[in-house]
Amino acid sequence: MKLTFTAFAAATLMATAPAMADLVVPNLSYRTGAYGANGTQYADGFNDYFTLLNERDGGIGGEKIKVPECETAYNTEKGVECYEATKDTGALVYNPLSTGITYQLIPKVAVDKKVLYTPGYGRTSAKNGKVFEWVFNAPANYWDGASVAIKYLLDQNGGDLNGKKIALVYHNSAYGKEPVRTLQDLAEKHGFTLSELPVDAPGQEQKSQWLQIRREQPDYVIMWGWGVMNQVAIQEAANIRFPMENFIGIWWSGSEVDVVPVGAKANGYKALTFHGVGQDYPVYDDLQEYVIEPGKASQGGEHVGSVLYSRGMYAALVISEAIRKAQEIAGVSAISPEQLREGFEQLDITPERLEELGLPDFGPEIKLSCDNHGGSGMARMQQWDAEGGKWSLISEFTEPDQEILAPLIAEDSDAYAKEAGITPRDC
Amino acid sequence: MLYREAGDFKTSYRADGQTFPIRLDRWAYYAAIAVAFLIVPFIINDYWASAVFVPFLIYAIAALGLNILTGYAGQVSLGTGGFMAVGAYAVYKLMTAFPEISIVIHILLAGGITAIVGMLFGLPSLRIKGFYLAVATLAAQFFLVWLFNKVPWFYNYSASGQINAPERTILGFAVSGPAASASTKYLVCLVFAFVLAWVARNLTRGTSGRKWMAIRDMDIAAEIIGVNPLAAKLSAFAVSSFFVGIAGALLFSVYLGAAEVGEAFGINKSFLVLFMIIIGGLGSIFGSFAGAAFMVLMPVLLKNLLVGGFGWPTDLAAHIELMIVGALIVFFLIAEPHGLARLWALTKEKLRLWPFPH
Amino acid sequence: MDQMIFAAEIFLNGLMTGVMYALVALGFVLIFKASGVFNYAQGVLALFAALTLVGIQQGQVPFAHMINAVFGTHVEHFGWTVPSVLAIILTGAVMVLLAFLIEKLVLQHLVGQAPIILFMATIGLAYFLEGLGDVMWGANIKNLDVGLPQGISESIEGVTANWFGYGFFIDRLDIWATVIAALLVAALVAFAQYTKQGRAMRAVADDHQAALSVGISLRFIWVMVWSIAGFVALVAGIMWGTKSGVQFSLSLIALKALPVLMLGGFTSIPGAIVGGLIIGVGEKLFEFFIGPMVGGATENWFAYVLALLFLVFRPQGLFGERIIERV
Amino acid sequence: MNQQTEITADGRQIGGTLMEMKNITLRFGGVEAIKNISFDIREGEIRAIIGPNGAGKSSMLNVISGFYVPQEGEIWFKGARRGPMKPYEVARLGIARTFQNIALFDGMTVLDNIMTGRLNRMRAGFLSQALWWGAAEREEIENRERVERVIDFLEIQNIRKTPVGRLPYGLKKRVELARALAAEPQILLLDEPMAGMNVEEKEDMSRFVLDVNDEFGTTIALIEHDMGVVMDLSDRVVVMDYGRKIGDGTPDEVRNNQEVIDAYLGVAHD
Repeated sequence: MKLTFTAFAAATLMATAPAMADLVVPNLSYRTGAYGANGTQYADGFNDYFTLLNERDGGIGGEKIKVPECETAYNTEKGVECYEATKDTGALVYNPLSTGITYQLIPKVAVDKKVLYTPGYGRTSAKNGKVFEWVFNAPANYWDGASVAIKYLLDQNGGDLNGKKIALVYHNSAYGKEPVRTLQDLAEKHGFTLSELPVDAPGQEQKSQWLQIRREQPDYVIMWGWGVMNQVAIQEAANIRFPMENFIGIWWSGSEVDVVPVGAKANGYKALTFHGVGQDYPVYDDLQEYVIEPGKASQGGEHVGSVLYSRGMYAALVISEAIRKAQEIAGVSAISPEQLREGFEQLDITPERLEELGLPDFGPEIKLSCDNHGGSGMARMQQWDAEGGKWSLISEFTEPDQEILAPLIAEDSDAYAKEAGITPRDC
Repeated sequence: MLYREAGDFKTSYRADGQTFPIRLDRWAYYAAIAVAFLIVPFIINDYWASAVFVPFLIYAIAALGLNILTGYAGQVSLGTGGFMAVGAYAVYKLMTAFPEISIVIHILLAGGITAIVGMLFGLPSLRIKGFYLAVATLAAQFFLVWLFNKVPWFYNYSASGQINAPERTILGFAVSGPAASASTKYLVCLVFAFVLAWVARNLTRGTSGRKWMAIRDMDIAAEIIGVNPLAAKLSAFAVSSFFVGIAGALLFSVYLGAAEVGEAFGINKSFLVLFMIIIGGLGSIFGSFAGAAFMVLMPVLLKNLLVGGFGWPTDLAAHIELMIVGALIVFFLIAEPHGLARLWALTKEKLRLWPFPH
Repeated sequence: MDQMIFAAEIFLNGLMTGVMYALVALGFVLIFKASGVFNYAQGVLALFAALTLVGIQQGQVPFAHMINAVFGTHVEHFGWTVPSVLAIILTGAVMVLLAFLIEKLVLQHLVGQAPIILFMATIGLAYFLEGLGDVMWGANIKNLDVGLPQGISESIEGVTANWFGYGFFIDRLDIWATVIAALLVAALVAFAQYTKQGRAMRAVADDHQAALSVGISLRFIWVMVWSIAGFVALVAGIMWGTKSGVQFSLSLIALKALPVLMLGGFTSIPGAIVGGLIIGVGEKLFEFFIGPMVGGATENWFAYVLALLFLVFRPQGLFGERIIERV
Repeated sequence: MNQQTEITADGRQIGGTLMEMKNITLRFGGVEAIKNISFDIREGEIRAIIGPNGAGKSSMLNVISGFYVPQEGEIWFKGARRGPMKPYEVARLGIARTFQNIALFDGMTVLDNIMTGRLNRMRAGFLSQALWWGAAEREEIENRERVERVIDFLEIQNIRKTPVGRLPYGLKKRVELARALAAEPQILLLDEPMAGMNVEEKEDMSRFVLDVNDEFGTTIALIEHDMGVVMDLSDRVVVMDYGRKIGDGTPDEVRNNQEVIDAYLGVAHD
């Protein structure tokens, strides 16, 4: 009895290992737990794009892509388990969509030699490729986002934010604290006052924060939220009749699930984004034909075209382009993670290339190098149209204020290098 | 009649008081120790270490700690996550402040610091009992998490408030940081778990254990026969927190390598460890290990079975896993409220009589 | 002076928030009083009720996702929508059925076990229901709308603006929640006082053995109490779901109710209400006055620390029965 | 106050005053449970406190064992005044007791229950306990030997390793006595040791009580409302009624006290 159980346990534990072939891109997703609603859409987009490549092009460079999915529930321990379970199956690159899991994987990928791609989240200073050899966070990171948001506001105010009041409503966690330092530095530079309002997870009860905003009457509110916090904040903002056009969310606070529940009152709410929105791109025709129609869409294709779906798809696109580049450099189709890293470092997604891929003007140009793993950091603003039920882009891609960001990144990555005993490489 | 105690006579009180009075049990125990120390380290790989063995051993330490408090001393605590955070942040501060001192000392000190914090939050236990106390310990949980999140000194002023474990070595082998090998991590956790289990056994079979159990079973009678309730409860809180603190320190430094307090040491952790001791068996050292093994292994097994075996979508599998975990907890409580340890004891009782049950 | 006006506004909002907490706490008290079970699953019951309500309202096919995964079909919706009132009634029926099943499958088998074992069983139940809710209705965020108004009450704003020169913010949803909570409590009291079943329920709460000996069926009472708690959970689910959408995090409101219980006592309905109000007002005022000095986000722990300090001086809670120690 | 040492008819030695209660008054809210009572307990004697239900006997015992603190009066023990003390401090003075409604530790074995009686004699430090090395192990074995003597004495060898929860009532009472004896107390307080027993069990228990007193010379104070048993057992008897002391003396003296007769007859006819 005991023996059979042990045998059974061993058998099921081992059942995960797929055959070593193909290009393996694990999808560490979360479809359950407090952030499951958000994670589901992202994971669908990520899966579907690779399915499209497999179905339409027969993979990349003739190699099929395999996307084993592993549920992390946004939990760091499950994230580690997923990573360990998949890393020996030929996995090339990880995209866990969780800042917490990213922090855990950063030291591990350096030892295991896997690529970690964290577009728009994770550790900001990983932009410094000299220290973080295996981590890429192009096209934009949190500090880029904070800076672009302020630049947008500068634009709106004729280049002067002196004496303005800006409130930051943030998720009281590692993720939410990311922009604080950058915004403080920017406040000093541009002369606005910043008030910081942390919201504890999950963030269903934000009355205190919004009553404070109502009292203090800031000119603008910037939000770093995730999950239920977003929609409660937008609801409360509507309740106190805070002008929606003065309310700006980071890209993780700007999807349909955040605004739809609030209804018409959410009209005019703005959020950053680093990619296009909607389904007006040629790639969606292919998706329809090769993925959705034949019933191969992840989870029935319920979320196709949503903001988070697009973002997952975009992440898959960047990875597939890096794979293509790596194949080109290495001259082989079955590349290794080391070769993929090379591919990432020499990645150059031009506007022309995006057009070829059926996504014209979808993202900024991504040109990476040995020391720049974060790209240009460009982002743009989108605005919610409640009546039409869609987001529309209202600004061009804007570059962040590197003058402020560069020293911060240097400082933080140096601190990490010292802590972890890494000697930054020469580029 | 393979398993029996007949003919196994004890000739001294020392022999009668030993941990495994039945010879066969003793042998099984020695065999398990030998396998754990001499065989597993050589065959373990990263996946087995990270997915199964290391978390199992660390949670077993935490479960031992909580079992001392809840199972032996009868004080229900829902603050385990918060106390683990104390251990994690203490070891982080010590590791970064005194890099030249051995990490073993840091981990032990982290346990000591947690013991002090635990005693502090244990003070109300003199006045508050039962569920009120359980809910009161949530105050510790939420307050400690908030504290570590809010005060930048605890995370060395890093931008995001994450803490990262730098590389530290024991006898030249890396035990924390990315370079640590699976077998080193496993062995470090195993040694801690083994020694602490032995300490827990010693404490619970002697004077302290009797005081705790007396308080648990009838606190008023215990006081009248001479047990100082405050001292007994506080010592239970201290020892329990020491264990839990070490578990937290190991979880952060050896297992996770990076942690964020709200995520890694949230209220779910408190519940997880509580489940372990209830399913394993309250007031049982073996139960702490059994419960930890059950709660660590089961989700991994279910996930591999449902996703890997049946090919179901991961979200469906995760939801069904929740249902199965919930149903199993209810089932265990109905079938055997005293947990796996009692189930195991009953099986042995039956074996003892086998094949002549009458 | 401004500070005082702001504090008054916060005080009022705290009261309203307190009502929302009390709504959740009420479900705990009902079950604890009648069966001695500390029902940790109360928060998940609220989530489950809200999910079911939305599912019925929008004509979702239950278990659609699982059916699709197993049979490769694409069913999602029945293609109809159900009016709110009918949907609420149907959900109520589901909650009664759930209460019956819980009694039949769980509680019945745990009669006479220690309170901690029963508590653990409800944690297991919470996990199960959480998974079941997701499998049945899907894990995406749902919009709950049964026609409750939301947003600032302009009349109150206008009146206070005239009085103080500063218009108070009161959410209309909160006003409605207060009214509904008051009605709910009145209905519960009336039920307990004036109906045969209600009196039987109180008898069981006072003394199990005595109630049994006069021929009250304990099982019936348990099903009834869990049904009522399910109904209270539905009301709480509607309120919180309207506020923040129906999704996983809804179940975490249980954590907000626990300090209310500590303060008010596990056995007292007025305690739950007064406790809720004290916690609501306390945490808001603390965040307002002390929060800025310590970096904010104090609300998660303040309620617990307040309840803890309170208990040290009055271990049985506000309205709990006095504990007399005997040998 | 110090009496001369006496030798009783059956050859036991009774010494001077061990404990003295002076003008004890205990109130619960407005109710006076004990009204101005004084009496003494002499070394080596069996002292009984009797009285009808609600007379305040149990309250008296609780005052002696420190569970209740009287509002007025003094308690003298071994010639020194006992200040206000926690129950566990009283236990450490050498006062052990049993309980009317058995208060054993249900989750522990008989052996462990009796071992708790010796907790106050354990001196091993925490580290020694944790490592089970030196004092801790030595103490454990020494105390185990003493406990085994009590086990032999009370004839409960065969249930040593049984969890107390599974025992029948009579045996539980005996285990409780064993736990109190294991403490080797100066005064042993017995709270209705015969309550709920049949005649045979009562005889057994009476024998044990006498043997304890005889063999170990332990001073015993017991409460009982069964007059017959008490009169046979005890050397001196205090009679209480409605919180007052209505009689004090040898069983014969008490038996002939008119007030006592009235109280008992009165209760009998209530």
